[in-house]
Amino acid sequence: MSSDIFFYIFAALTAGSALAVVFTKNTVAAALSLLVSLVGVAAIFVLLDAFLLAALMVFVYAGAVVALFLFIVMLLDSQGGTRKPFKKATLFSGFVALLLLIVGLASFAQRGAQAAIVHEVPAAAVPVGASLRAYGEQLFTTYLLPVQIVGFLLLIAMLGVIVLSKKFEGLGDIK
Amino acid sequence: MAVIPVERKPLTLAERTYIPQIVGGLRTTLKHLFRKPLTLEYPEQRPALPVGYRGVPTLVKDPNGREKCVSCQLCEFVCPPKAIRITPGEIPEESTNAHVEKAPQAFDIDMLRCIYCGLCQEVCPEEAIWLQNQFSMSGYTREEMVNNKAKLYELGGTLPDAHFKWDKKKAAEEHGNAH
Amino acid sequence: MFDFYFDLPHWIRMALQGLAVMLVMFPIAAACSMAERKIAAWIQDRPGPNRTLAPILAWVPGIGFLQRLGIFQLAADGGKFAFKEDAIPGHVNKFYFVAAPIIAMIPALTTVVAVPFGAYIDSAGKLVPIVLANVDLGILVVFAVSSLGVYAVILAGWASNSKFPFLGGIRASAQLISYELSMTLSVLPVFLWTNGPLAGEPAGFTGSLNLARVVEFQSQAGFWGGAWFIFLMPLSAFIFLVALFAETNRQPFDTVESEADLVNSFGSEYGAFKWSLFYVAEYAHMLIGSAIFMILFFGGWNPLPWYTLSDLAHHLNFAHLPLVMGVVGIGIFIGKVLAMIFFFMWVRWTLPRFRYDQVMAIGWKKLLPLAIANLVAYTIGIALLYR
Amino acid sequence: MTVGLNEYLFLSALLFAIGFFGVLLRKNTLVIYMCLELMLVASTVALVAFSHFNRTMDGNVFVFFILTVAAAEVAVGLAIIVALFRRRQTIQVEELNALKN
Repeated sequence: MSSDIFFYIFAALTAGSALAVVFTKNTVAAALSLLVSLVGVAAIFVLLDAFLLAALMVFVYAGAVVALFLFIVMLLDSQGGTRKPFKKATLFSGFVALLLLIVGLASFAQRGAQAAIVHEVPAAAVPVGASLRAYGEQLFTTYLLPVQIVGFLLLIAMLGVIVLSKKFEGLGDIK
Repeated sequence: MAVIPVERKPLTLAERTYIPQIVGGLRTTLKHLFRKPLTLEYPEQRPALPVGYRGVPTLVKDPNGREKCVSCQLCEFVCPPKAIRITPGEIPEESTNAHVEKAPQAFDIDMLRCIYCGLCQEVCPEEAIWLQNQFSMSGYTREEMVNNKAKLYELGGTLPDAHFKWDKKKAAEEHGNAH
Repeated sequence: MFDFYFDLPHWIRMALQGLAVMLVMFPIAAACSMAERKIAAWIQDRPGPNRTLAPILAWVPGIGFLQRLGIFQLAADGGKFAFKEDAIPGHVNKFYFVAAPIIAMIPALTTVVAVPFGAYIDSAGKLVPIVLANVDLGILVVFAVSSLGVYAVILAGWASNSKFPFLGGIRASAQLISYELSMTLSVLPVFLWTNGPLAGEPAGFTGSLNLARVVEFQSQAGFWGGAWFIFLMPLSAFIFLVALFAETNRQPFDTVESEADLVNSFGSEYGAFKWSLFYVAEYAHMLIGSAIFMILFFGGWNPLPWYTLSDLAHHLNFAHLPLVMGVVGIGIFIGKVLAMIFFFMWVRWTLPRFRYDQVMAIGWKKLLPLAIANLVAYTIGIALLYR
Repeated sequence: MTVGLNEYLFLSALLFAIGFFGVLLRKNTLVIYMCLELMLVASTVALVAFSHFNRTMDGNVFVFFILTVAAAEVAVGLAIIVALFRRRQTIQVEELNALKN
């Protein structure tokens, strides 16, 4: 199947650039790797028939969020700097996390071999997530309360950002 | 002097949106779009030079074909960028103009230095150096841009002379009607 | 006649279509840069570039007219850009410096896939839009992909490793994000309208942001059906237009590459071919933006309001010839887009540039509230209308 | 072998783990933020995959909320980082240790 090949290509792209985010020294390069990773995720969404989410992913994340990151990186001009060696606690916890990760992924693989996770659901004529109306109906019926809460959250976030970025007069002595 | 404070009129709503002004500006530029170009397409079309135009400095001869310069070197002295270099020379005895005594042996104007100020023309007692209509000098080398005497006379040509000063002087000498 | 074409595998046909669109886009974008110079000249009462001529063509009668129009200047410019030494300054970050112009071209040329540019009537009597990918998401794809265009400017500014390009990059990132909001909000009423309950939808219709559908919606019968959206929602069109100027970095919003205070900003370290790629990308953005504007508010490929392409085809009796109709539709559409490009240039030589703080103030304090108010008003209006 | 839910979940887990290690190992606040974003995105992959293979809309709709929350979080977080930088002239986490003693 051709879409399988596409999945592996985009999965490799996504994971590879995600690794680059973690391991690159340059902050701008990290932000750009994040961008590539997000575009890869959008491609994965397309493979999953979630076209709207893919477009939103590119629009919101790749178009705005990463641009904001780059904006801040350039504003603060934080180029790498010296790197201190990790502490023992960090290394230990990292090792534990790696172990957990290996165990988790191994269990995934094992369960997958048993193929017991997915109950076969009959395929719909139109794949789920492809129609816009479905999103609208869900958002404004079942999920109306979360929509309103999220709207409120956005408003609060906006106010918070305005307050945070405002320079207050007369607070200079508070350190 | 009395200071008259001028009350600045507050902008109307229409003015604050800028839209009527922008539309007006667009109308103006659209009018210009269809107007005939004002450009002078230079190599084919030449500008009409006004009288008294100060172009490249040149040396002129009088209508009798005598060179007017007597190499007094005033122009060389006055030239602000020191563009003029004159080598004075004697006029040979057998010449009809021997009584003028001196004439330039060499007369170089470095056009890379000349600033077209016209002081040389101003100062010349003989009206021998003129800034004329020529305005475009070009060359491939620095040497080419130095006008020597022959080039200067070629550029200058002959100008009408009202006085014929040296002819009168000779005549006066010969007929004993000295001042 | 064209059977051999339809016998080709699907992906080859797709590739050919994409290539064809690009081969049209690229020269038009390049020709726009020439047109810009000519129009600038004409507005300033001068003839503009009018000397260039290939010597071997000099004997062709009537070539003088083309020469005066500066047609050959285009070839000369292109040749110069292609063969000029492509210097990379020593202080730049080479990888990103080279990547930036390429990244500029990608969104500029990718957005074309979702833009329909014509229509024809097939043998079943159905109007079929001509588009590379007739996706449901239409406008969202265009917005999403074109929002990636900002990275070219940011990267170019950052990789150039000098002050003015850097400032330009920062300005670009802020400006483009600011105006994207108003732009997106301004087109929502159009799609509310086309997806309204009375939109004459077929059964099982699930709502769509398709651009071809917007054009079809504007070519219905009747007074309201045939009206272009510029008449129905002029404020939306105005907000979209202003945001479009800001998004494409055109005067009066070209604070990003203002030569007076930023020395052409991100372009200042670039030369030759890479610089020309930025320019072509800018014009490609303008072309796409104008195309979207024409589709949303000026009836796409319909020649006149209340007079659709099908009407024209029936009157002139070529409705049964899909090829002719397609060409006529594309011709009308490209003509409209070029008229819009002319408007861009006309405005450029009329208005002075806004200061950067003015750009930000207009974007956030004027345009965004206006767009929100517009959206709310139309939402309420459409809800009342269709209740 | 066809790609099924497992592969998508594996990708999701991998992305999440990479983001997690980034948060753990990096010292630059901005990069830590990017890794947080990676973790959020990893969760969206899992949600969309579940939604696709179970043929329900819920996972897809939930991604909406994640996107919104992520956008709000980035705005506030970056504003905090900028404010922090203004006050302390650094965004390295080991230097931001005012609460240590």
